[in-house]
Amino acid sequence: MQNETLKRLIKNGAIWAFIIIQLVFFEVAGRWWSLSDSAFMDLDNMLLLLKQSAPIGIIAIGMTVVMINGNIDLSVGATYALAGIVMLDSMNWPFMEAMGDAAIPLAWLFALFTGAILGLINGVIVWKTGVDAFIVTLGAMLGYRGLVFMYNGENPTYHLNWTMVDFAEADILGLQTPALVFIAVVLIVWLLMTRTVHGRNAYAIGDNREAAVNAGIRVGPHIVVNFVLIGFLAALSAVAFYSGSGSVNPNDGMLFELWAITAVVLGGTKLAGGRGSIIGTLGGVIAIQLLRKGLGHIGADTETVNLVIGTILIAVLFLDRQLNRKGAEELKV
Amino acid sequence: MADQAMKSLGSVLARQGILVAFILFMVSFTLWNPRFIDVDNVFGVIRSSAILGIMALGVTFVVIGGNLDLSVGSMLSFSAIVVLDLHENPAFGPALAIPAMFAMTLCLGAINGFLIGYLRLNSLIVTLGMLSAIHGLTLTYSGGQNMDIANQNETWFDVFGRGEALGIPIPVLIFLLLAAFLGIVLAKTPFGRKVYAVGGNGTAATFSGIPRARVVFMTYLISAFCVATAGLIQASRTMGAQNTVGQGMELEVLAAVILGGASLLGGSGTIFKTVIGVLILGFIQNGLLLAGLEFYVQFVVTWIIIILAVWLDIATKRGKLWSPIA
Amino acid sequence: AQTITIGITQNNVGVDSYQTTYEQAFIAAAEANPDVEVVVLDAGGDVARQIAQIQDLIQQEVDAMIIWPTNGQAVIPAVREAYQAGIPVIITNSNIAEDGFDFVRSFSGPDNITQGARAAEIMCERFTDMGIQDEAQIVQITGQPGYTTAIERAEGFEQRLPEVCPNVTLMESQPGNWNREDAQRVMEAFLVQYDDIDGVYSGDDNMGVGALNAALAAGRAEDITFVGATNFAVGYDAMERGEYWGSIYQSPVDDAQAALQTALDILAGEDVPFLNYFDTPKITQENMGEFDRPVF
Amino acid sequence: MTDHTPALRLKGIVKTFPGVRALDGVSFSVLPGEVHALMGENGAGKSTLMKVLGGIYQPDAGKIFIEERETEMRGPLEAKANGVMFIHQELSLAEELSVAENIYLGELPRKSFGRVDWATLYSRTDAILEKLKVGFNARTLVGDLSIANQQMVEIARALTVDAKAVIFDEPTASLTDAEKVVLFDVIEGLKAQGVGIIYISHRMEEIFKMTDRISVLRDGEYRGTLNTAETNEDEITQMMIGRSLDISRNVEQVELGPVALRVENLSCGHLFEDATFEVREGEVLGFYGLVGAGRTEIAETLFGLRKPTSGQIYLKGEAVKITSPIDAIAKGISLVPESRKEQGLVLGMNCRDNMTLPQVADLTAGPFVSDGAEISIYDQYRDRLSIKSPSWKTAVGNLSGGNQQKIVIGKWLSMQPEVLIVDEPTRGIDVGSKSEIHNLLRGLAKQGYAVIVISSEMPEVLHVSDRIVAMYHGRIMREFCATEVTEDSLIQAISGIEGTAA
Ligand SMILES: Nc1ncnc2c1ncn2[C@@H]1O[C@H](COP(=O)(O)OP(=O)(O)OP(=O)(O)O)[C@@H](O)[C@H]1O
Ligand SMILES: Nc1ncnc2c1ncn2[C@@H]1O[C@H](COP(=O)(O)OP(=O)(O)OP(=O)(O)O)[C@@H](O)[C@H]1O
Ligand SMILES: O[C@@H]1[C@@H](O)[C@H](O)OC[C@H]1O
Ligand SMILES: [Mg+2]
Ligand SMILES: [Mg+2]
Repeated sequence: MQNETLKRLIKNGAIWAFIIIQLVFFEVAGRWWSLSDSAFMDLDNMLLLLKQSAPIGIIAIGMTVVMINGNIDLSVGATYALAGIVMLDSMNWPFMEAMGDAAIPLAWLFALFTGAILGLINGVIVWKTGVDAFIVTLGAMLGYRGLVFMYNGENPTYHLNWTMVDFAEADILGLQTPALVFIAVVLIVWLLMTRTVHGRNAYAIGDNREAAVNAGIRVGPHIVVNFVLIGFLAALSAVAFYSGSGSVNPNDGMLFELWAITAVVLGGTKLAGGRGSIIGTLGGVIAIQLLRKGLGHIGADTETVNLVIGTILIAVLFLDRQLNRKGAEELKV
Repeated sequence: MADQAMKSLGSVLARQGILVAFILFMVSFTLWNPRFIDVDNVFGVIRSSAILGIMALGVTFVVIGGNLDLSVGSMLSFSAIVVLDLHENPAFGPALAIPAMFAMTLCLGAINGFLIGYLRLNSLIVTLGMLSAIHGLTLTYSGGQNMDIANQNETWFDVFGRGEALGIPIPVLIFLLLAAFLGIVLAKTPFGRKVYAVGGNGTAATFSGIPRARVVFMTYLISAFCVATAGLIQASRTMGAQNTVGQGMELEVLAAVILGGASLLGGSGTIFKTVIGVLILGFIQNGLLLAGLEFYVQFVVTWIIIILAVWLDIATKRGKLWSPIA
Repeated sequence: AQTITIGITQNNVGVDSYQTTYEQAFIAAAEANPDVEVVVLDAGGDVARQIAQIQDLIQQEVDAMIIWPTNGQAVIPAVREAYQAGIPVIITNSNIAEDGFDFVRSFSGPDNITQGARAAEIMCERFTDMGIQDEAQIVQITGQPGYTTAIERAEGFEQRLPEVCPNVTLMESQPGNWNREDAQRVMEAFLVQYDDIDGVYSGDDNMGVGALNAALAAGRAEDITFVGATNFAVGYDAMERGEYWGSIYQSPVDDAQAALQTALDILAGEDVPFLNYFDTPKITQENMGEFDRPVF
Repeated sequence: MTDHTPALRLKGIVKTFPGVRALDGVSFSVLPGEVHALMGENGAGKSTLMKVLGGIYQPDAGKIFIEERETEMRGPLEAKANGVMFIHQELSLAEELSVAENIYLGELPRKSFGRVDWATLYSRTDAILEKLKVGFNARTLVGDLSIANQQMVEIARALTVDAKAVIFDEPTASLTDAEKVVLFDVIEGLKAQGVGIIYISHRMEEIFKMTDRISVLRDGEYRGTLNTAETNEDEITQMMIGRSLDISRNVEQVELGPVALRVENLSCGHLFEDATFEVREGEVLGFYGLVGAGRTEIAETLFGLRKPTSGQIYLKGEAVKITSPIDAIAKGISLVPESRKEQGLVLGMNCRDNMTLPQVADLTAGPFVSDGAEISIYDQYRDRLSIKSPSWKTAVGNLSGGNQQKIVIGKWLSMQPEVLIVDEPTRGIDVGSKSEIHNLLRGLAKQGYAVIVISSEMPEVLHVSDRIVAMYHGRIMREFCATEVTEDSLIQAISGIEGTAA
């Protein structure tokens, strides 16, 4: 048992090793290159890191579930934007305005509901038509983005409410609301995936769909639930973020899907499904955010940032492979 | 006899749901706006789809081989920027700029192929990493500046994007010829067979003495070659380029390939179907634009058409409308 | 003197040469001043990333902060944080929404509404010269949807046009995303759709040249008046060839230098106007001799 | 068998696939406490029938009765709820999950909030595993188990519910004798509880040992039911394939040629060590051992799939290094791999293309693959191996298990190798084809090929080999001459009881 745990740790260790290397590197390099006197590995800075990781992080957690399940969701960026729009726009509705600040939680609910519905639509299409989730959500990525634009033309949707901003910037022990939401999501979904029947079935379906069908798991509804979950989480991410920013650009969230998937895969989740871990994804998300932050800290310019991020993604993958090698006796296939 | 023909036509169509979807779609748009089927417009659409289409041809090989290539968009920017820059460089000129650009783009393809084929790294992440890295490379190369051809009237470089032969736009010609050539390679040669085998079951392919790594490597070279060709047309069509010309095209290209019916799991798909996928996307975009719809309405309609088309395709294959998943 | 550190988070470097040239000019201007150190960050067009960068700059305790907003509203709360941390904030190139004015010391950049209005005037004058001011039909290609500059230019243009040329019809607008290829594709469809197009207004010259390319290919460029904004070198060259009519002259170098200077003035305690516009004159085939070829 | 209400009765079941009438009005019944064999050639429709019964396929026509109550099986869960348990022919497991989760897949015990009740799950599972006397526990990941142990996990599912009927679809295909003994105990146990059992197998000795009655399918049609005690192999074979078989050992002595392959002190880490053996032209060398003994690894090394850590390989007396399958094929070695699904076939590809895959580069006319050349190879081996497939265009994945195996064999035979290695060549193959394949292997030897047969079936090794190498724990324990070996000495050698290496 002990041994197994250790083995798993090493297997998923690449991402954490990489995080530590980054921390050390940016701390040391920062002293040479950075213009600011503040240390990189400062506690406040690390807490900030968690907050900054939240928008993609919360979505990546949902993506982990969907990917373990053997599917994928490319529409999360658009869902995120649409949920944000519903949240902010709803606060301009007359009856909501009349409610004053009491409208805030209601606006959040509207947003979350929107996300869940969009997820539901994807899920039901995947289930009922049997069209691959990749295509369904690739289509939805466009379609939902179209809905985003339909809402307000090419203009941003705007509602600045300082109570809401203050709530978003409130903190417990230095952790601001988005960071707290992120941590809570990680915890809950981790419990879901490791402790519940639904979570275990998600692995089974992703690993061997036929076996799951044969065992009598109702695969269709199960998949739908996970799409609703990721839609909900994309909306939750929007709630956490837009409460603190107050305006949605119709292009917001573009490329979020790719970054979320990157974080998930870096965290050790198999693209084909059946394997993956929430904690690994947490590592993947932190690693990416850390990289951006660190490169900014040492003053790298745009082209370097792009070059380095690209190279590092590949390097982590390589490292991961080396750690998981079986040695010389391995079958050469 | 005619009966026989109808019957076999019927059975062909039953297997080609995507083709049926395409035809249905073309007919309904023409009814809406007859200009849609205007010869000029049709060539116009194919011409502007040619860039995406040529990229999709290469990606078809990659996808059938069981991998993804998300780097094609940023590789396109790279090749367009490079060929324009070299064109302006007196030491090169157009005649040398083109082969030099092809060589450089193929190097990028070789990096993809090496990492994914030989080192067996996950193609999604590798090519996503390459997407970012190549963008950085392009920016470094160009210093972030747009590249433009200064003396546009003194070069024959515009022939690739704007020229015509036999009344057919050159990009269309290149697209169709390349599609025919690669279609034959894929369907008729031993190499093509190997791509299917490697994508269908890599282990079994290895056990059958197929050099899996080399085959995968080759698919990325083909993809890069197609991107270079597309980049050439792109650069020539606009006679200049921004560093972001190809940005975002990766997913569009993939959509065309998948829409055509290639499976992301590898092992299935054909060039012909990819061409259909490309044309569907191109004509949707054009048709909706002609219909005068706001671009965002186009998005929504594209979503619906993509799903209906693929659904029709698989429903005809399985002989049932609804999926059998419980 | 003590060195001062100024942080900037730029909109999206590398998206076109305007932004790149801006960045280079900004760095060059800072290097020319021995007392100034700069931290240059690029938001890559992503609002969330820009907000994170603003927070990072606060964390790094820069002396002043310059922001080229990806969204002029969404950054307001982050700007407030900077304000609360006692860091003076300067907005550059495209302004933030009024709600944020309290937290900002100054805006430095072009007046995009005026730019749009001027483009309308250029277009109208040209039509009047040609004698088609009462029947001309035009189309518009706008910048990146949602981006303040794009919206403001379209707004200025659409407001001003009916004032000066009430009978010109704007038939349709489609976005070209600041992208030449996209604009070219949009224009190709316009050309099929409309048999009579007299003018095209594009949110910048990059897109304008894309539209021109499409018209050239269709053999209809001669009949069309092309007006753009942000006179890029391609636009200038096309004007020189007589294919492109006019644009708005806007230098990223001026833009960058003005932003840095504004920041320095504020830190030096000088009085700085809140709206610090630099001039962006009209440029057409007629007066282009007065302007240098743009470097970007 | 006092109770004469059948546990299960099928009536007029019809099921068609595109181009195939897989079941054509099949009816038969199973009594409680009876082990009922279902037999038929590869592709006769056995698995399909069972999938109908298990709720996985919906029949086009026909009825199912459980204890004489008409029951519709709309899904696997419904089948389970009606007391029908199904142990699949092809492993149907999630490798990333634990043994316990796999055994209770679809019905994990729950606590509040949908949580898994791990304590119950593990204790129930361990209780079942105890009965099966396996060497792993409830928490082991299925992916870490050998194929044989994975099969045991499948079998364990039969014990999770109070079933009225249990279906075993070729459960022994990848089990060794020791595990078979356990399986048979399990079946006896179920039988004693009055469960009706359907048992599918191509192995006659098991059929006669285990079953009470035998029903035979042929080309999707029901051919009749026999009492096991009152019939014999020949009669069943007649019913299955319409003719009798000559299954006497083909001991005809051939003139052995020179040594084709010689292996000296070959090792690959601890997978196998110090292997020394040779095989001559015209000879069949059998490799016998328990699963995990390292036979497959030797074969893989000879085929260039593993890098030996020491030792030497000689082909026709010449020292060679084999670096890849391509290299091996070029040197005249062919390997029919152990796992047809993972290693042998591209399931989505058609039959012909699968068969010609290793030589596709040579079957060309100009730069193109020659359709004619491919089809002629396919036709030739389809006939030779009596492969049943609607057409060469059929995807291999739609063939029955046995016919898939034949495609793999055809693929490597058509390479006309000098050294042919076959690893578990007749796994899941019907008696008729099995004897054809045995004859084929003998025939190849006669033509001067050197053949190595790896098998976990003692009758098979005894039947086809000239010499037999016994392996235990990665080492070659002894070498026997096939005509002189006794079953006892073989069993001792592969169990490590006899410690002397040959
Ligand atoms: N999903 C499917 N699609 C098309 N044809 C199928 C499918 N499944 C089975 N068949 C066909 O149905 C027939 C019966 O196959 P089945 O698997 O039931 O045979 P079997 O008796 O179990 O054979 P074996 O002994 O080889 O396992 C075969 O001809 C097979 O090719
Ligand atoms: N006792 C063991 N110790 C270590 N590894 C084992 C042991 N038994 C099996 N394995 C590993 O598990 C895998 C299981 O493979 P499998 O059950 O097919 O056995 P095998 O080696 O192919 O058997 P054989 O050579 O007898 O066919 C083997 O590749 C081997 O590496
Ligand atoms: O081209 C654009 C320019 O006109 C505007 O001022 O800033 C953003 C640029 O992309
Ligand atoms: Mg079967
Ligand atoms: Mg074996």
